Amino acid sequence: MPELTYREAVRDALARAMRQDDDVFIMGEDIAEMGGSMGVTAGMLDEFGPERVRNTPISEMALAGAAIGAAVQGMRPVAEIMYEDFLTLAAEQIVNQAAKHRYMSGGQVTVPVVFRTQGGAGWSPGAQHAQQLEAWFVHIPGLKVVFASTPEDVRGLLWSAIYDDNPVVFFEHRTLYPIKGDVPQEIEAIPIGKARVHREGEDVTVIATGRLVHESLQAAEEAERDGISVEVVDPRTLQPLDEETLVSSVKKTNRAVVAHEAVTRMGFGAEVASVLQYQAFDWLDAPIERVGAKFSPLPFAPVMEAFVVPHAEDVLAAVKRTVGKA
Amino acid sequence: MPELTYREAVRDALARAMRQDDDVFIMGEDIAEMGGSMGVTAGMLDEFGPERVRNTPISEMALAGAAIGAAVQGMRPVAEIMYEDFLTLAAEQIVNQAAKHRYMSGGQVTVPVVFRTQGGAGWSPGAQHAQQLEAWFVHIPGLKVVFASTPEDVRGLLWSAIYDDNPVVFFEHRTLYPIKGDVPQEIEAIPIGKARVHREGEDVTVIATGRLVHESLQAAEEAERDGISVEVVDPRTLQPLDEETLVSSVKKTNRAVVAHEAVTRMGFGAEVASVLQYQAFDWLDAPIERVGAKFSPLPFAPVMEAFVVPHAEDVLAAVKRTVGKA
Amino acid sequence: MAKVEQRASLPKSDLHDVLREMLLIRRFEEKVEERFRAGELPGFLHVAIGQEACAVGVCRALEDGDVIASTHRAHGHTLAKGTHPNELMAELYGKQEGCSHGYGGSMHLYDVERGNLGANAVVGGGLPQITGAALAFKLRGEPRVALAFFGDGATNIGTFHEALNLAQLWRVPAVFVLEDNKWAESTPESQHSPIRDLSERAKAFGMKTLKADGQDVETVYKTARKALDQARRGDGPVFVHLETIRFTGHYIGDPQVYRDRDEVRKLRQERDPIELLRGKLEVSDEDYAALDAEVSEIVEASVEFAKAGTDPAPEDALKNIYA
Amino acid sequence: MAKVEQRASLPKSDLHDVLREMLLIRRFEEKVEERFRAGELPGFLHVAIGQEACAVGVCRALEDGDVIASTHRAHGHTLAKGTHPNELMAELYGKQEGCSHGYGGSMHLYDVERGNLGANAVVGGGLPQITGAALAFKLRGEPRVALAFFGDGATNIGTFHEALNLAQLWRVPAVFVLEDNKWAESTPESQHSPIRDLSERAKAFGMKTLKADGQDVETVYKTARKALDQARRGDGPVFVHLETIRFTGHYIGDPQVYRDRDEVRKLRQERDPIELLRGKLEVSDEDYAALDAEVSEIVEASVEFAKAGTDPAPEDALKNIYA
Ligand SMILES: Cc1ncc(C[n+]2csc(CCOP(=O)(O)OP(=O)(O)O)c2C)c(N)n1
Ligand SMILES: Cc1ncc(C[n+]2csc(CCOP(=O)(O)OP(=O)(O)O)c2C)c(N)n1
Ligand SMILES: [Mg+2]
Ligand SMILES: [Mg+2]
Repeated sequence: MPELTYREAVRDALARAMRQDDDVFIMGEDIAEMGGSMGVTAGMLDEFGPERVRNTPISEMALAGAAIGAAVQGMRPVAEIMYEDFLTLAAEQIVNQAAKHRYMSGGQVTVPVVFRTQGGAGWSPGAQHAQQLEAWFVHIPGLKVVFASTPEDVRGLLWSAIYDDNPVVFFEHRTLYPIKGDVPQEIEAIPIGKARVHREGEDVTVIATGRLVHESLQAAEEAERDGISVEVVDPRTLQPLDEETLVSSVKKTNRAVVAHEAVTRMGFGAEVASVLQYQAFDWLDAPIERVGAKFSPLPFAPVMEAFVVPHAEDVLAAVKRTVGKA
Repeated sequence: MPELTYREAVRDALARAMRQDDDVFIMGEDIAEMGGSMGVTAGMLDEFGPERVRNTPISEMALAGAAIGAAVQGMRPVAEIMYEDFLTLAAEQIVNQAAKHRYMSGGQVTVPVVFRTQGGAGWSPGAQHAQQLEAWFVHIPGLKVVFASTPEDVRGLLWSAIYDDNPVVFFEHRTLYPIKGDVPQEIEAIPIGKARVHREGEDVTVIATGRLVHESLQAAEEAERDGISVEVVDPRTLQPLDEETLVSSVKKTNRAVVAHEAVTRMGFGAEVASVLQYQAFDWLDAPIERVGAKFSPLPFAPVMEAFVVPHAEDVLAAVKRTVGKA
Repeated sequence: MAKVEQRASLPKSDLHDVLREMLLIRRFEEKVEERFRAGELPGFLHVAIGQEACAVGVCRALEDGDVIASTHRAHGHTLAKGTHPNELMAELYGKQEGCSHGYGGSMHLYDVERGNLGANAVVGGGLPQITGAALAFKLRGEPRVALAFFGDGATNIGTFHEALNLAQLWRVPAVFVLEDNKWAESTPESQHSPIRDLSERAKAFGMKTLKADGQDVETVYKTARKALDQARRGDGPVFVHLETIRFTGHYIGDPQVYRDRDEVRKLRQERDPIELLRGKLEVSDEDYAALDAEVSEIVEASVEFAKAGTDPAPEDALKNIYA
Repeated sequence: MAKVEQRASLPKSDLHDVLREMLLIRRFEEKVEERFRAGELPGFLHVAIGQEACAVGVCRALEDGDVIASTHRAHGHTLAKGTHPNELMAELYGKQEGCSHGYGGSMHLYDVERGNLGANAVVGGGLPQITGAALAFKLRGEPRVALAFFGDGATNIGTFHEALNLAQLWRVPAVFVLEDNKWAESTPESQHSPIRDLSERAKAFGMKTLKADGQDVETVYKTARKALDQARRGDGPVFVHLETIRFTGHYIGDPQVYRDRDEVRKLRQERDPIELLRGKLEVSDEDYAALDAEVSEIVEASVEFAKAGTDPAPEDALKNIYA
């Protein structure tokens, strides 16, 4: 099993798909010579040339729209939106166009496009460069939404996203790019719609996404020292959501914490908590805890930034509250 | 007490503010001669002239941004986004700019702008002209979000929104424009952040917004015939949210239904349900029900459209489920 | 609505066909107005009465394999691109037999088999996708062109500028057709654009522009042909600026309080694209009446077809969301 | 950084002041690079080394009451608009004494008292707000101008086009200053724009455009003055196209694999705005060294000031969200 960083894993999925399939190409701002602002596509220009590794002008709307248009013609474009914050500029095309073409046409149109994007706090980028907006897209029927947290997952899920016949909004987290992990020699598609149980436990289920998966695993270890057994589940795909895995875990542990970096209010955790309280009502021994960013834009100063976004200790505190050990 | 339609009530708030205050002006597509696509601003051009009733080109981004820029200079613009679906085109300015200027400047900037918009199904506009996107804006710290359901509320809340020193996204519902209701002779500000209890009841609390307030009131009457006493509460402002009123109602009734026209998944009801299960956990006798649109873009054909969005009967069914009479 | 052979201008025989097609669109639109007023049609409807020459002239110039994106004012484009009136009318009635199977409606007419990628209810929404479709053709070396229709109002939205910039930068085989009817809903061009010649907006990207009288279907055809030829040859996208006239309100039911009625009446008398072609072809009153009867019958039949169509089942709403 | 009197060109005494200001910005930026590399500065930093004449020439031409919106490359604009280096450096260190009190950082520098409405980390994000600020001035009859800085890359985004269109349509007192350094991050102008003269994009809205060598601060000043005068007079907005050079990477740490190093070296030697002015003013080596020492001390002091500043309390993060 080779070891790849999360960054390399993304690149590997892109490159393999492009090698095997002429219909796949990538486009985005500064993805060519520069390899993208996060270095994800570094080197790909050399292998695939400028027609298939397309630098675009700064025009998120048109680049998203052009990807959609090419997808409708049977290509499988992967468009990169440099920061999630700029999804706000492409939202019209993603939400009103990509998500709805198939439906509005009564099934005539297929839109196999992927919108890759990334964000995340932890490096003081300020309020316009690190929002976590995945919840917006979960609200839009017609889209699939993926948020992977490990090299293996990000590779296998991106592969699935590229070959999915639907528009997929694919979230990466900036602070995860350097993390390493084993991946299978041959690429394996990871099905969209399957959660991953990272750690089994008996007392509390923590459902976490993105960076918070790692924070939650750390919190779980710390909790164990206090005699609390924590199960950590990463839904990986937020839409469709593997409700079954989440609910059955909670039915086992009777307690749940939902954790993400996005603002708690109206964040993805709200949806998960709502599903759980509904489907596992009689099994719940404590209120479902939500861990997310405090209700604030992201501040610049590191001490304030660290205060706003959640960390392992916040997950741990929530875990303890659910078992009454706070 | 004069009687006004919801449409007239909106117009009345705008006109009164413009009469008393030179800083208030309105802008938007076709709001002048045409009076807006919903006739809300009809006649205002005559009274206030084209400088203060400004037709704009079709450029949602710039019109939102220009309103923000004027607001920072101390004006109180009310910008109309013709359909909520087009908020996707102005999202960058509303979310990254209006919501964050004050914060990013460390308190130097004030942005007293209102973005009025409307949407809603029930007349077969198709998938790009009736989305309900209020949940997106509830997720964004720095914004206030209002969704009024009656003539009195819409007038008093718009008044408050205009005089609020923060950016407010103000949702109206297309099918409510013709409904009539009494309003006070003199305009009274309705505080942003206060829910309204429309109907008291003992067995179930229905928390509803927009059109669903009316559907819920109807459902409540029908439930009463079956001996179920329903309390109907309209949060009216989604951000800030009057958690206290909602929670104390549910602590009294021990059951809750949350109802809105937006897609259920990741809709505003998810946030309300999450808050309720957390704060009223020990009081809940049944899972919190969510009533919203099914997970689908809005179809054109009336029979399908009616199937997708919720009606009184859906609220009633949810109410009955909570009391075990389904 | 048979496809003509490829040539730079239309022979007279084809022009008769063109007249018939324009008249069909006119009668179709009038019928739509009538049925809407009768309360039979749900939704939000925009007819293109007065703009028939744009739709027909441009679509005639397309080749098989070319694709179009349309707008909220889409009936004419849809018919001109080959969708049968029955399927279009059925869509407006929300029937399964409709060209979007009842999911789309007037503002979302699709007919992918015939190269109609869809009408778009978001102004400017289709443009970047046309750039993208053209990119796909270019990447695959296919001799196809992607063409977008849009109005003067659409030239104000950022999407328009971004899409044109990208198309020109990448020199993709796209054609951008501006149907300049001088109004965006109730807003006259003088209130939405600081310049009087909207072609300037394409020139700002270095795009080749062609201008034509949108009421003269022959000119429209020739201009579109030229544009399509250049794009197909690989010489980059072309902007086609058609000056045209909206004879009716923005939407059906629009009281048009903002517009001078006499002026509209005059324009209708002098600049009706159908009358202009009829005059040019010297069609006798008798022949014209016969033609009119023929197309009117087709339109009437489309209403019958639509009304006899199948309503979707409510639960069908949950189909076609994902592939 | 005292404000000069209003006139069409700068007297020699002022030019010495201008030289000092440009050098201060240069040394400030170099210090920022150094402190970033030393790991002292959080976040994402873009310096404007090579573009000093644009910031200084334009801001000198502004009058009290005029406002600006800046970009991600904001340090020069901010200093030139009058923010003290201490306050700017303190912001980069995330201190309460910073011009945004530690909430903003390098890409969100505000100094509203001095008319700086904020740097913007979203390309094009500030432009429509400048249109709006200018609209407010116009509605209130105030003789003020609102001015936006932005780069060549920004001319591709829809926001730019919409904002200019609106400004021209409404003839508001706005000035749009393009700092055309021919690069958007790693993307050369030839890869992001199909045309070579970006002024065309403003002309497409009928906007008056003025072009100037952005390395020559006198010319920049004169051009900006002219633009501001026209806007202030009520003759509508002006587009100022400054050709300039980014001497460094896009961001601090950018390895610039995409750029020819020799060419950059040559440009630096021949087209340094500071050297050009120094030559023109015939400043002796001695005087220059003294000037350099003076500004370097100010910059050094700003670092001391910043380091001695107050870290916000973590909970301060929850302030300033709502008014
Ligand atoms: C982005 C967006 N904004 C506003 C609207 C509402 N709207 C529909 S059509 C229209 C006018 C369009 O004018 P134009 O592009 O000239 O086309 P025409 O109606 O004249 O055919 C407007 C404002 C819309 N559909 N999309
Ligand atoms: C909307 C948006 N897209 C992408 C980015 C990432 N980005 C930051 S600066 C930049 C290049 C800007 O180029 P230009 O406008 O020429 O300014 P310069 O950096 O040359 O000063 C890009 C792509 C952004 N900040 N905002
Ligand atoms: Mg028009
Ligand atoms: Mg640049």
